Amino acid sequence: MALPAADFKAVAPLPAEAIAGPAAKRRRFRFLTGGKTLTGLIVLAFFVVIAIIGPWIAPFDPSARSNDLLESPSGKHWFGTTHLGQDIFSQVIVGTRSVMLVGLTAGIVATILAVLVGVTSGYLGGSAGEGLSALSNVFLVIPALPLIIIIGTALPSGGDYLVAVIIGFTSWAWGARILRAQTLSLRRREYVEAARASGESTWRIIFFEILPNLTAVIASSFVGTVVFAVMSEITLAFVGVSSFSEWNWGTILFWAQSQQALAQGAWWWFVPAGLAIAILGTALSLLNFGIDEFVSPRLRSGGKTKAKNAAGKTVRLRVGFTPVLGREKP
Amino acid sequence: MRYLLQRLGFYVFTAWAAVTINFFIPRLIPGDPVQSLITKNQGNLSADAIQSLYVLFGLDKNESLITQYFHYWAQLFRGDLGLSFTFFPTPVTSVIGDSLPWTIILVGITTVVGFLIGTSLGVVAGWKRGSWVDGLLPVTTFLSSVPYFWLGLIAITLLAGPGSFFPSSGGYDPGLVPGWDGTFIGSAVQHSLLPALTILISSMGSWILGMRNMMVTVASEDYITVAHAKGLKERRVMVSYAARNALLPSVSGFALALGFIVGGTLLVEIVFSYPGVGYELFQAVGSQDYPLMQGIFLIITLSVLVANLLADVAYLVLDPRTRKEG
Amino acid sequence: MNEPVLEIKGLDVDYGVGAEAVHAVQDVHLTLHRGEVLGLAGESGSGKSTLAYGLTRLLPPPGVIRGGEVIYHPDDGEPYDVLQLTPKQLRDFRWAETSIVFQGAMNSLNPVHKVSTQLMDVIKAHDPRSTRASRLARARELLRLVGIAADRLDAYPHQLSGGMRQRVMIAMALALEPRVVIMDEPTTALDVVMQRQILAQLVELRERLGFSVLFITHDLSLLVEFSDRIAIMYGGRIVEQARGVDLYRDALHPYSDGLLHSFPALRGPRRELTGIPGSPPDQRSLPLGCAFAPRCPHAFEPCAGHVPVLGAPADRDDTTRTVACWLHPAEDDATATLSLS
Amino acid sequence: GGGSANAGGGNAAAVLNVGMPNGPQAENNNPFLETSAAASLGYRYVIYEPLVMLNRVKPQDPGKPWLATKWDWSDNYKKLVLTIRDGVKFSDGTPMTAEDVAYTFQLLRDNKALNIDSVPYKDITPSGNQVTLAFDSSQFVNQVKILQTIVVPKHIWSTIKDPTTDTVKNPVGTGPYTLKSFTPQTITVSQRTGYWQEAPKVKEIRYTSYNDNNAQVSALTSGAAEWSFVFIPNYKTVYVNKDPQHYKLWFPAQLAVHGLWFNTEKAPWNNATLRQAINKVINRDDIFNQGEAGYFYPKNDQATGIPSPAGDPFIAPQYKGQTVKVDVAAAKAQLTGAGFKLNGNQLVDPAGKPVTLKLSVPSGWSDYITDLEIIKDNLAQIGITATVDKMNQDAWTKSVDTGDFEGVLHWTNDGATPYDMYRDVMDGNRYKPTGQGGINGNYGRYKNDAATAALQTYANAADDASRATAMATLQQIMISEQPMIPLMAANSGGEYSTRNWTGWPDENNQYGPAQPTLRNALDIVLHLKPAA
Amino acid sequence: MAEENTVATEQAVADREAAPATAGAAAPDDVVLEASGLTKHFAVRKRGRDLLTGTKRSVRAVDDVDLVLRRGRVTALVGESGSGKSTVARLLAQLYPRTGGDIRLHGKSVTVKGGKAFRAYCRQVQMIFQDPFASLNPVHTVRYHLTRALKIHDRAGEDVEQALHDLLTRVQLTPPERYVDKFPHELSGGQRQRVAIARALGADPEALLADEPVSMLDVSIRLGVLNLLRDLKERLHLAILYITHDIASARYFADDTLVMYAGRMVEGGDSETVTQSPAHPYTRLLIESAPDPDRLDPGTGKEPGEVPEEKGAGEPPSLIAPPSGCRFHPRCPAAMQRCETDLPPRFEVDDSPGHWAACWLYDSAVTP
Ligand SMILES: Nc1ncnc2c1ncn2[C@@H]1O[C@H](COP(=O)(O)OP(=O)(O)OP(=O)(O)O)[C@@H](O)[C@H]1O
Ligand SMILES: Nc1ncnc2c1ncn2[C@@H]1O[C@H](COP(=O)(O)OP(=O)(O)OP(=O)(O)O)[C@@H](O)[C@H]1O
Ligand SMILES: [Mg+2]
Ligand SMILES: [Mg+2]
Repeated sequence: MALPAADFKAVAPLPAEAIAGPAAKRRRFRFLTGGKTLTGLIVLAFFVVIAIIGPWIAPFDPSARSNDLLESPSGKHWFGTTHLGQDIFSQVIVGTRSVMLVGLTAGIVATILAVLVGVTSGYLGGSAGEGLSALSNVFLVIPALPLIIIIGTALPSGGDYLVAVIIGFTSWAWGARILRAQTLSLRRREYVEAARASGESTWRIIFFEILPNLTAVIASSFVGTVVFAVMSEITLAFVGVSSFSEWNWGTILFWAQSQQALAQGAWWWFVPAGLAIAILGTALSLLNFGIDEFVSPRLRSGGKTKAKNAAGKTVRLRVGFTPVLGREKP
Repeated sequence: MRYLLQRLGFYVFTAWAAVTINFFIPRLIPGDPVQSLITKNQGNLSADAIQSLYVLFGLDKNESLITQYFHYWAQLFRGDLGLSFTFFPTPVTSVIGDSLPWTIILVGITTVVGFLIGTSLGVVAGWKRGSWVDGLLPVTTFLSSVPYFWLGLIAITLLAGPGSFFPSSGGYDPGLVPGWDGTFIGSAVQHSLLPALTILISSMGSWILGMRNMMVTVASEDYITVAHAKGLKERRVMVSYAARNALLPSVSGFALALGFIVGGTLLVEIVFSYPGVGYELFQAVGSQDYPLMQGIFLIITLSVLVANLLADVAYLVLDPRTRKEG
Repeated sequence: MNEPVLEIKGLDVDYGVGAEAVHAVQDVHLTLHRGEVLGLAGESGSGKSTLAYGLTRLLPPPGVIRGGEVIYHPDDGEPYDVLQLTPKQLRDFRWAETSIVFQGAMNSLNPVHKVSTQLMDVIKAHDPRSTRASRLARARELLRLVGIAADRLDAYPHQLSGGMRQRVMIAMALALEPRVVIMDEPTTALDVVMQRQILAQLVELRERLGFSVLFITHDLSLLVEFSDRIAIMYGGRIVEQARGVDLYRDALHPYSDGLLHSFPALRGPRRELTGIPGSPPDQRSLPLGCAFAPRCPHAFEPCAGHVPVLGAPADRDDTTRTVACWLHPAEDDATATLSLS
Repeated sequence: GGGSANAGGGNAAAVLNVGMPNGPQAENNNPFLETSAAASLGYRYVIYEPLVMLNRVKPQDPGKPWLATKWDWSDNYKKLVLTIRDGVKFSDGTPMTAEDVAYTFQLLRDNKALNIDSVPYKDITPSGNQVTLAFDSSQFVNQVKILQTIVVPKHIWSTIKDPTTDTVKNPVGTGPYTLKSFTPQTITVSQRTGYWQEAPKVKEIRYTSYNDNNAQVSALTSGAAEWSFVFIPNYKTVYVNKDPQHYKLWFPAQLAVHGLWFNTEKAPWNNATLRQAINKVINRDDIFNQGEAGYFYPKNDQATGIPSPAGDPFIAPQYKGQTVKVDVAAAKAQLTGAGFKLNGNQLVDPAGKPVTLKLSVPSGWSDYITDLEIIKDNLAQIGITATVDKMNQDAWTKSVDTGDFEGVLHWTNDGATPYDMYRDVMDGNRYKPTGQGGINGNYGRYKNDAATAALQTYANAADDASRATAMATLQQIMISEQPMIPLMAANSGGEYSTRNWTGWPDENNQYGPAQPTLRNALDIVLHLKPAA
Repeated sequence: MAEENTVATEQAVADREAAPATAGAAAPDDVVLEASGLTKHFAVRKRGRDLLTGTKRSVRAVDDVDLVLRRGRVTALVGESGSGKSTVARLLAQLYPRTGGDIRLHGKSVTVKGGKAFRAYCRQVQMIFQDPFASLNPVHTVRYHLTRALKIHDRAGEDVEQALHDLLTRVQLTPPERYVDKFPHELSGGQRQRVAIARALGADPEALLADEPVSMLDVSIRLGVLNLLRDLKERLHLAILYITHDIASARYFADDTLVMYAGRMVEGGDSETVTQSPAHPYTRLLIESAPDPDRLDPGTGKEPGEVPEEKGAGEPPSLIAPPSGCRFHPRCPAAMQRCETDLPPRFEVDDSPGHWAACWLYDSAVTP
C-alpha cells in the first residue's frame, strides 16, 4: 500500500553474476533506510496492525457504559473514561480501523481517478485531453471539505466505505493535475517515442511505458490523499455531520468536544485521539519525504551534510564552498 | 493575447461548471429548509408553523429544478443572490458581506504571513542544509500534521480563559461596534492573535518543506554555481539567484491557498467562534439554506479563480520564460 | 610565456566521505602558464569537470577536497594557496582572478534575470563603488567584445540562441579581466559552425587580453587544433601532458594513443580507427596499479601493482612533456612533481 | 457605526449581558419572523410587548395584564374582547391604541407566512379602547397563543410593503428598550424614556451571539455572559462550581415532553403490551443524570406523561402521584403474558420473530445519543436488541416525517394545557400512513378513535367538566396504550449569574421561565435589581 | 548473406517473400525506401494579429526532400542543428504525418497513421533515437525492451530466449546472459545504444533510420557503435540512414552523404567526394568549421578566423519565414543576384558521378 509501488522493479530478480546488481538494489532502497522514511514506515505499520487487530485487543467494548464516569487515566482505564464510563483507550484502539480504512480506501479511489484522468488527459492531448483537464480544474475549484460535508449530509447513512468514496471522489483533482503535467513531459520522452516507433499500441504505452515511470509521483500523491482523507474523516466526525456509527478518532473528539471535556478538565478525553492523528499524519508525511527524495534524487539527504576535516573539526558541506579536509600528514 | 483569451475561456467554463454543480448539490439533501428549521428548534417552534414557513420562504410554489436553475442564473446576472433562509429575509449578499471581511482579514493575513515566514525559513533551511533551521523540519512537520481544531482547542485551554490576554472567542469585544476606531481595531487584533497563531503554526510546515526542497533542487543548478563562481555575496546568491527561482513553483501553491482562504476556514471559525464565512457556510448546510450555500460557494469559486488568475499573472511577471513576445 | 599562473599540486577530490567515497580526482599535478591555452581531455567521467570545479572550491556536496594545493601567482604580490583562502578572500579571488565558463551555457544563466543584470552583478560584487552607468557601459562593451549587439542587454536568457548564450558567458567571464579563464566544454552543445565562430573569437580575445585558458573537452581533434598544451586525464589522474603537436604525432600513453585513434579525420588519408576496448573504471574502487591497465593492450606486470608516476619520460628527449606510464618511466621521480622548468 | 459608539463603555452595573450560542447574526429585527436576530437572541420581547404576560411554568395561573388590561372570552371561546391599556406610547412617541392592536391581528390574519401558530382569525373589530376578535370555532386551546400576541405600530407597519420580507431596521415597539446598535456578534438595546410602567433598572442589555455551546459556556463561566440558555454537560463542575454563590441555573418543566416514539404501524411495535413493558425498563434517572446532565430536560416519570409541576392541575385524580418505576421482572411477566418469549437473552414476539429495535438519531445530537445508548442498555435487560443508528439531521427529519423508523427520541408541542402534547401523540386527524410525508404531529402513526374524539371534545367543549373528562380519557389511553413513552419534560430555563443582578426567577419564585428568548424575559428584566 | 543467416534472418527472408511489397517491380531491387518531394510544415501558434489577418504561419522544417535508401548501403544526412534532419527521419518512420511528398517502400507508396498498417510498416523500417540515455525506459530491463520488440512483430518464434541471445550477440553484447536482465542505468552509454539498436533489429527491418546515434557518446564508445552499424550493413545488408552533424564520421561510415540546410537538401553524392571536394558553399563552410587536428599550429596554417566572419557567422535562418531563393544566400560568400530570388535546382557536379549540388554556381547553362 503505502510502500511506493515504484519498487516493484527492484524486486525483479537480478542474476547473481551481475555485480552491480545488489549494489544498485541497495541504492534504490536506500531511501527506505533513511531515518525519516523508516520511522514513517514503522509507525504506519504499527497503526495498520492496530487497525487489524484493534477490536480483539481492546480491553473493553468501546461503547459499553460503566459506572466509572469521567475517570482520569488509571491502570484499569489507560486513557480514562467518558461521561458514560466508556473506556477511551478501547475507543482509540477500535477507532483506528475506521480511520485507516477510510484513509486508505479514499486514497485508492482518489489515486485511481487521478491516474485515469491525469494520465489519459496528459497522453491524449487534443480536445479530449483538454476536456479532462478542465474537469479536474473544476473539481479543484470546488472546495472539497464543504462539498464533502454537503454530500455527506445528502446521503442518509452509510458506513466508512461511503465516506471514503465521497472523500475519494472529491479529492483527486490535485493529483490528476500533477500527473497530467508529468505525463505531458513523459510523453515527449524519447523512450515513449521509441516505443511508439517500434510499434507498441497506445494502451500498452500508457500502462507499460508511462505509468511505471509515474509510480513515485502516484505513490506520493496517494500518501497525500490519505493524509487529506484521514483529516477529512476526522473533521466530519468532529463537526458532527458524518453519518456513520463506528468509532473513529474524530468521533471521540466529537464527544469530547460536545461534552466540553476540556472545560470539565477531562484532558485525557481529548489528548490521545488528537495525538494519534498527529502521529499518523507525521508518519505519512515522513513517508512522503522518502518518496519525494526518491523521485528527486537531489533531495536525497542520504548523503551526509557534515564531514570531519583533518584537524578533527566538523565542516558543513555547502554549495559554493567545497570544504577542504586536508590530508593527515604522515 | 491568445494565451490570455484561452485562460479567460478556461475561467468562464470552470466558473459555469462550478456554479452549476454548486446549484445542484445542495438540492440533493433530503428534506427542506422548513423541516430543518423546525427540527433545529426542537419543540420551541410548533409543528403548526410548517405551513406558514413554507409560504414565508416561497417554497409553496412547486417549481421544477430546471426552472429554478434558470431563475438562479437570471438572478445571478442581476447581481442578486437571493434571500437567506436562515436569516430570512436578509439578502445573501449582506449575510456574506458581514462575514467575508473577517475571514479575509484573519485568514488572508495569516496565509500571507505564513507563506512569507514559512518560505523564508524554507529558503534558509534549504540553503544551509544541516543547520538548525533544517533541524526544525521534523517539528514543523509534526505541528502541521496535528488537526487544526485540536491545536486550536488546546491553545484555547492553555492560553485563553478568564484573566488571560487572549480572548477565547469572538472577533472583537462584545459591546463594540465595528468601525475604524482604535478601540475596535485593537480589540479585533487582540481577538485574532490566537487563531492567527494557530493557523500559522499549522500551516507553516508545508511552506517550509516545499521551499526547502525547491531550494535544494535549485541549489544544484548550474547558474547557482556560476553565481558562486562570480564571487557574489552569499546573501545575494541565496536570495536573488536561488530563492528567486525556487519561489516559482510555490506561486501556484500560494495562489491556491489564497483561493481556499474562504473555503478552508470552517474549523478556525468554529473553534474560535470567529465571525466568518466558513461558519456561515456550516450553518447554511445545517439548515439547508440553499441561497446562502450557493452564495458562499460562488464566492469560494470566484476567489479560487481570481487567485488562479493572479497566479497566472504572477507567473507571467516572475518567470520571463512564460512571457510571449510579439 | 613560461611563468606559471596557476599551479595545481597533488589535488585530491572525492565525492562523499568514508568508504562510499568516489575518488574523482587523485593526486593531480598541473601547471597553467601565463597566456597559454591548456587543453584538458579525457573520456567522460575521467574527472575533468571535477578538477576544474575543485580548484576553485565550487564543487557541490557531496564533493570534498581531500588535499593538495592550488597556488595562484598574481601579477603582483606573493603566490598563495587558493584552497586556504577564507570565504571572503575566496569570493574576492573568484572571477576577478579566475573565471569559469561552464559546461552548457544553457543552464549557466539565471533564467529569471536579464542578461544585463547578470553581467552587472559581477562587476558590482567586485567593485561596489562603481556607478550603475559605468557598469552598464562596461556590460555594453563586453557584449560588443563577443559580437553581440548591445540592444540584447535587456534580453532574458531564453530569448537568446545557444550560441549567443555561450558568448554571453564568455563575455561575463572576461568582465573583470581575470588572469585565468577555465572553460568546461564550452562548445559541446553547439554545432560545428557556431563552435568555430566562438573559438575564433576566444583566440582573438586571448591574444588581446593575454589571459590563460584551461580548456576542457573530450573532443581531442578540437584541442589539437586550438591549444598550446594538452593534458590527458584518465580515472582521475593526469596520464599524459604534452604540446598538442607532440601528442598528436606521438602519444606515449596507450590511453592517449587510443583516444587519438578513436575519431575519424575529415581530411587526409583514412586512418585506421582502433578505439579503446573495455569500459571506464569504477572510481569507487580503482585498481591497485595503473587505472588503465585492465584495458591496456600493452599492460605488463608492474602495471597492475604500482601506480605510475607522472614525469618526463626517460625514453624521450623532451622536457616539455610528462607521462604516467610504466612503458615510459620517468627519469627522475623528483622532477615529476614539477612539470616544467 | 462610528467612533462614538465605542466610547463610553458604560457602567457595568447598568448593563446586562445576555448570550446565546446561535452564531453570527444578520441585521433583522422583524418580531414576527423566527429567523430574525430579534427572535434568535430574544431581544424582540424587550422591544415589543404582548397583550398579556403568561407564565409557562404555571400555565393555570391567570396572566398578568400587560398591553391589554382585560380579556373576556364569550360564546364558548368563539369571541374575545380585549380592553387595551391607556397611556402606552411607542418608542417613537406615538400612543398605542386599539387600532394598533387590531392592525396587528389583521397582519397575522392576512399574512399566512406570519401566522406561525395558525390561529384562524376571522373578524377583527376595534372600537374605542377595545378590540373584538370573532372566530368560527372554539379557541380554548389557542387562548394563550392569541393573548400572547405582541403589538406593532400601525402607522409604521402599514407603510411596509411586504411585512414578511422586511427586516425592520428600526424597530418601534411599546417595550422599555430600543435598538442601540447592531453587529453580527452583539446587539445592544438601551432603555428609552416614556415607558408606561416603572422603568427597569437595567439600562442596557447586550445580546451576544456565540458560535457554539463551548464558547457560550466559557462566556458564562468567565462572567462575560450573565444570562443564557445553553446545554452544559456536567454543569456543576463546568459552571456552577466556578462561582457557586452567583452562578445559578433553573430549568423548570413546561407542558411538553421528549420521549421514545415507535412507528406503531410496524410490528411488533403495534403491540401496546410491548410498549408498556419497555416503559417499565427504561431508567429515567440515568437518562436525566447522564444524558441530560442532571438538569437540562427535567425528569418526567409521571404515569400519564404530563410533566410536573406545570401539568399537575390537569392530572386526573386516579393518576395523581403515580410514577413509573423500573421493574424488569414486571415487564418480563407482562411480556410473557402477552405471548412473548424470552429465549435466553433474546425476546421473541408472538409471531416467533426476535425483537430488535433500531433507534434513529441525528449524529450530532449528543444528549439524545447518550439517552438512546442508555435505553439500548435498558432494553437488553428484557432481551430486546437495540441499535443506535446515527444519521445526519436532515435524513433523520425526513425519516421521522415519513415514518421510516422503528424508534426515535422526539419531542411534542407545548401548550397551556396537556392538550397540545396529547394531540401530537395521538390525534387521529393528523394521521398519515407510513411512507407519506408532510405529517404534523402524530409521528408514531397512532390511530385510536377514542383518543381522537377525546381531543375533539377537549378543544370544543363548552364546560370545564367535559374537558376534565376528556383529559382523563386521554390520560387513560396514554397509560394503557403507551403510544409513546414520555421520558423527560421539555424545558424553558436558563443559566444566570446573580453577581450583578438579582431578582431572577427560581424554584422559590416561579414567576416565569428563566429563558432569555421567551416573552417572560421582559418580565424578568423588570424584576432585576442591581446586586448589593 | 547466405553464409550469415541466422534463425531470425531466415524468417525475415520468408516474411519478405510473403510481403506484397516485394512484388512491386517498379523500383530497382536494391532500393528499399524512397522519398520524393518530402515536405513537413509544423503549424505554429497563432498570434493575436494573425487571428485578425487570417494568416497561417508554419515552421517549414522540411521542404521538398528527395532521398533513396539502398540495401546494404549507409546514407549519411549531415547538416547543422535545426536543419530538419530528425524531421526527415521521423517522416520516414511515419511518426509524423507529412505535409507533402511521397514515401515509397519497395516502390509502393505508403501512408500509415497507426494500428496494423503502422505495425506492418515498422516491421520493415525501424528508427534508432538520438539519445541512448533517453530512448530506453528506465523502469524496464533489457529483456523487456527486446522481448517487446520481438513480440510486437511476431519475430520471437518458439524460443524467445534464443532469439534474445541472438539479438544481443548481433550487437556484440556478449555474453548475452550478462546483459539481458540489466536495467538501462546499469549500462554504459555505448551499451545502451547497442540495446537500442538491438531493439530496432528485433523487428528485423530492412531499413534502419539512425538519428544521431552517437552524438551523445564519448569518442571511444562512439567508434564502437559506428563500427557495429557498419557491420550490420555488411552482414545483414540493411539500408541505413545515418543522421549526424559530425561530417568526419559521415566520411568514414557512409557510402553516400547528403547535406541539408534549413530544411532543404543542398548537396549529395558519394561520401568521400562530398567531404573531400565539397561543392555547395554551405558544405564548404561546414567542412571548414569542423575541427581538424591536421591544422596543427593555431598560429600558422589555416586561421580559424579564416571563415568569412560577416557572411558565415550569421545565425541559421528562421524556418517560419525562410529566405527567398536559395536559403543559404544571406550567409553565402559567393551569393549572386539570382540566389536571392530563384530557388536553385539540383545540378550535377562533374568531379564524380552522382555528385550534385543545389547551387547556381553549378548551373552549366551559365558557367561553361
Ligand atoms: N555527485 C557525485 N557523486 C558521486 N560521484 C560523482 C558525482 N559527480 C561526479 N561523480 C563522479 O566523478 C567522476 C568525475 O566526474 P566529472 O564530472 O568530473 O567527469 P568529466 O570528466 O567532467 O566528464 P564529462 O566529460 O562527461 O563532463 C565521474 O566518475 C562521476 O561519476
Ligand atoms: N513538433 C514541432 N513543432 C514545431 N516545430 C518543430 C517541431 N519539431 C521540429 N520543429 C522545428 O523544425 C526544425 C527542424 O527540426 P529537426 O529536429 O528536424 O532538426 P535537426 O536537424 O534534427 O536538428 P538537431 O541536429 O539539433 O537534432 C527546427 O527549426 C525545429 O524547431
Ligand atoms: Mg564534465
Ligand atoms: Mg535531431
